[in-house]
Amino acid sequence: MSLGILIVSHVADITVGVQKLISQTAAQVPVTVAGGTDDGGVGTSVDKIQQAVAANKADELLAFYDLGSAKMNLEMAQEFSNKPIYLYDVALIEGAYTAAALLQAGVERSEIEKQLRPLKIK
Amino acid sequence: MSLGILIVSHVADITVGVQKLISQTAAQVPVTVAGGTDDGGVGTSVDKIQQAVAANKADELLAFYDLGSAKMNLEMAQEFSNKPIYLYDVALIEGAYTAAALLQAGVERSEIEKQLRPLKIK
Amino acid sequence: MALTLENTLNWLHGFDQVIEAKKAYLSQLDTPIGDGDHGNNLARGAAAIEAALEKNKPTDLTAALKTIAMALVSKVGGASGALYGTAFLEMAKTSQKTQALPDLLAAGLAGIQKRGSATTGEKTMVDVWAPVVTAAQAGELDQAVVDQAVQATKEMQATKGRASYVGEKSVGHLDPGAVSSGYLFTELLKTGVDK
Amino acid sequence: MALTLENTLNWLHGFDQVIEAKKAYLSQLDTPIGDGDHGNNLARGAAAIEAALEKNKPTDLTAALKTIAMALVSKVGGASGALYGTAFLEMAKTSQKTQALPDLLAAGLAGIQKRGSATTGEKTMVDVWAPVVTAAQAGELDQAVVDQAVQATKEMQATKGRASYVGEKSVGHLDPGAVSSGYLFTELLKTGVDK
Ligand SMILES: Nc1ncnc2c1ncn2[C@@H]1O[C@H](COP(=O)(O)OP(=O)(O)O)[C@@H](O)[C@H]1O
Ligand SMILES: Nc1ncnc2c1ncn2[C@@H]1O[C@H](COP(=O)(O)OP(=O)(O)O)[C@@H](O)[C@H]1O
Ligand SMILES: [Mg+2]
Ligand SMILES: [Mg+2]
Ligand SMILES: [Mg+2]
Ligand SMILES: [Mg+2]
Repeated sequence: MSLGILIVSHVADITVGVQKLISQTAAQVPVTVAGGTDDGGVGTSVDKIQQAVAANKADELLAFYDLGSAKMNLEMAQEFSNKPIYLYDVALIEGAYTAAALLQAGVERSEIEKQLRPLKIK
Repeated sequence: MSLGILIVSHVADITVGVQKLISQTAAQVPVTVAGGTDDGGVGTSVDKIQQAVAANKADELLAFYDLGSAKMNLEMAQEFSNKPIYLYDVALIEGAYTAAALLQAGVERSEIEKQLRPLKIK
Repeated sequence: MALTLENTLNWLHGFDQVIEAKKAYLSQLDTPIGDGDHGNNLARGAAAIEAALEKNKPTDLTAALKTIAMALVSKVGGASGALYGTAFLEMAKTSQKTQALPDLLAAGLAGIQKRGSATTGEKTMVDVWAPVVTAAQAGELDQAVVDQAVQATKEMQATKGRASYVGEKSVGHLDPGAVSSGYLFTELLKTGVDK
Repeated sequence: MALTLENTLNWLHGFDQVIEAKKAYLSQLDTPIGDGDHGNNLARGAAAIEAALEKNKPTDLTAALKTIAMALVSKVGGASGALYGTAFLEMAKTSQKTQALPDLLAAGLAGIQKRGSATTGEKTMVDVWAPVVTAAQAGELDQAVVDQAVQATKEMQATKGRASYVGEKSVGHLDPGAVSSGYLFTELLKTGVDK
């Protein structure tokens, strides 16, 4: 069961940046992102999230988001998706970085979730 | 005593994105950013932080960062600076967004700090 | 009190027009307590609904509700897209069993609450949907119910959505999603479905 | 056991050369437990030190240490830049009162700990600096002290810096900042300052 990371933010630059931050530490972890609305504005897009889910090579995804409305759109994508998506109410950058570093080091999901618990802020 | 926001991240795209996210909600709040190293790589630069401090129109700054090494460089800039800089060990995106929304609504620093407390994860 | 393909199309055409007309006002309401985009978000959704209904020409109520839902989900981009979208998706599902308005609206409200986990008093669209459903179930839905529900959000303090970030400062402002939900139910009443 | 302008310049020229030579190895050490940039970071710093010493030509120890510190602070860009930079800044300050090596190294260590708040056993450069300072104060600093301190980081679990993110998985790897600090003290010993 391979694990990947999904980043959802209201702003495309944030997702691009988080992906850069992660890839330095976790070059082998599949990371896909959905940032901004379909027309490049600030917001989130279920379509973009679905594309990011499909584009991720992993079998299961650990998902991180910025604000509550991103979570709602993530949950819609989660319902439409066959791929298991685990959603974490943690700090976006710090949570995604933590998960990526642990995935790269070969740590299992249950252990990653333990490490994410102190980052829960939502 | 006018208050502004300073964003420091290892990646320039993250700072640009956070600024976009904030500016939508808090158009009047002075926000300046320092992202990446001087040559555009992943890292933080004391020089860039000092420039962002100087460029901020506010008298005092609330500062947010991503990872520990950004904090160290922020603290160096803080020591070199005359402008008071308050540093928060909170989730970067969520903390900066919260502070910006409250500043825009005219809320005072002491109250903002109270609202930031649950976002402390570092 | 039943939704039909015909009154639902009328209803949404009316809503889409009002949203287009009130776009700037809704975004303005969203400025002091949000990010100033609610009108623009919904206007994208309204245009998408019109385009989708024109393109797909649904031939039954369920198909119409589903088309509306998907247009909202794909094009709005804010919290309101997921919330209104889920409301119409749940109404579409329920419409396979019943066309009764109170049941359909109750399904919509349940969808909004599933998606956003807000209850009444949190200064959201739930504060309009909940009293509307209650009134519809009692056979007492009218414009006054809608207007009062919308106005009541003004004095509430937000504890959900973006307005919750400004805490006490949210008091004294109408909730934008409550106002747009008010338009939705005003247009519903104009179709005469309650008669 | 005193630093002088002359031995300090020799010391840093030696360090800068080793860093350039070991750049790839240091970044490789930083890969399993960090972000793989420690060698590149320090190589930028080493080049900046060489350029600054060439340009400013410091005429006393304090000026030399300060020039070195500022080059590290401005150009390294990672945790190690702030840490080594603060170490040399504190050494520069203390050099106004004394040139005694144990006191200067102790000031550097204090700077690192002020900046990074790590203590010994956290798998960082502190695990090299701390035993080196202790040995220098006892007049027992030699290559074996340095080498042992560096090697000891291998079995430690990181609780500070990026390596702390991988927790237990950090065990079994040398700490890159400990290794580069090992080079720093090896080059210091080569100047004969301990004789
Ligand atoms: N958790 C929630 N439950 C119910 N309604 C919500 C929730 N969060 C936000 N809303 C509604 O959504 C409206 C804002 O919509 P919009 O501005 O389009 O989205 P966004 O906040 O993402 O910019 C609010 O006025 C409120 O009525
Ligand atoms: N809080 C700290 N205290 C002391 N040393 C630290 C601390 N954080 C990191 N380090 C040291 O810095 C080294 C990493 O430096 P470098 O890779 O250049 O920075 P970064 O981690 O920002 O990429 C680590 O190997 C460790 O020795
Ligand atoms: Mg909005
Ligand atoms: Mg929005
Ligand atoms: Mg590194
Ligand atoms: Mg780095």
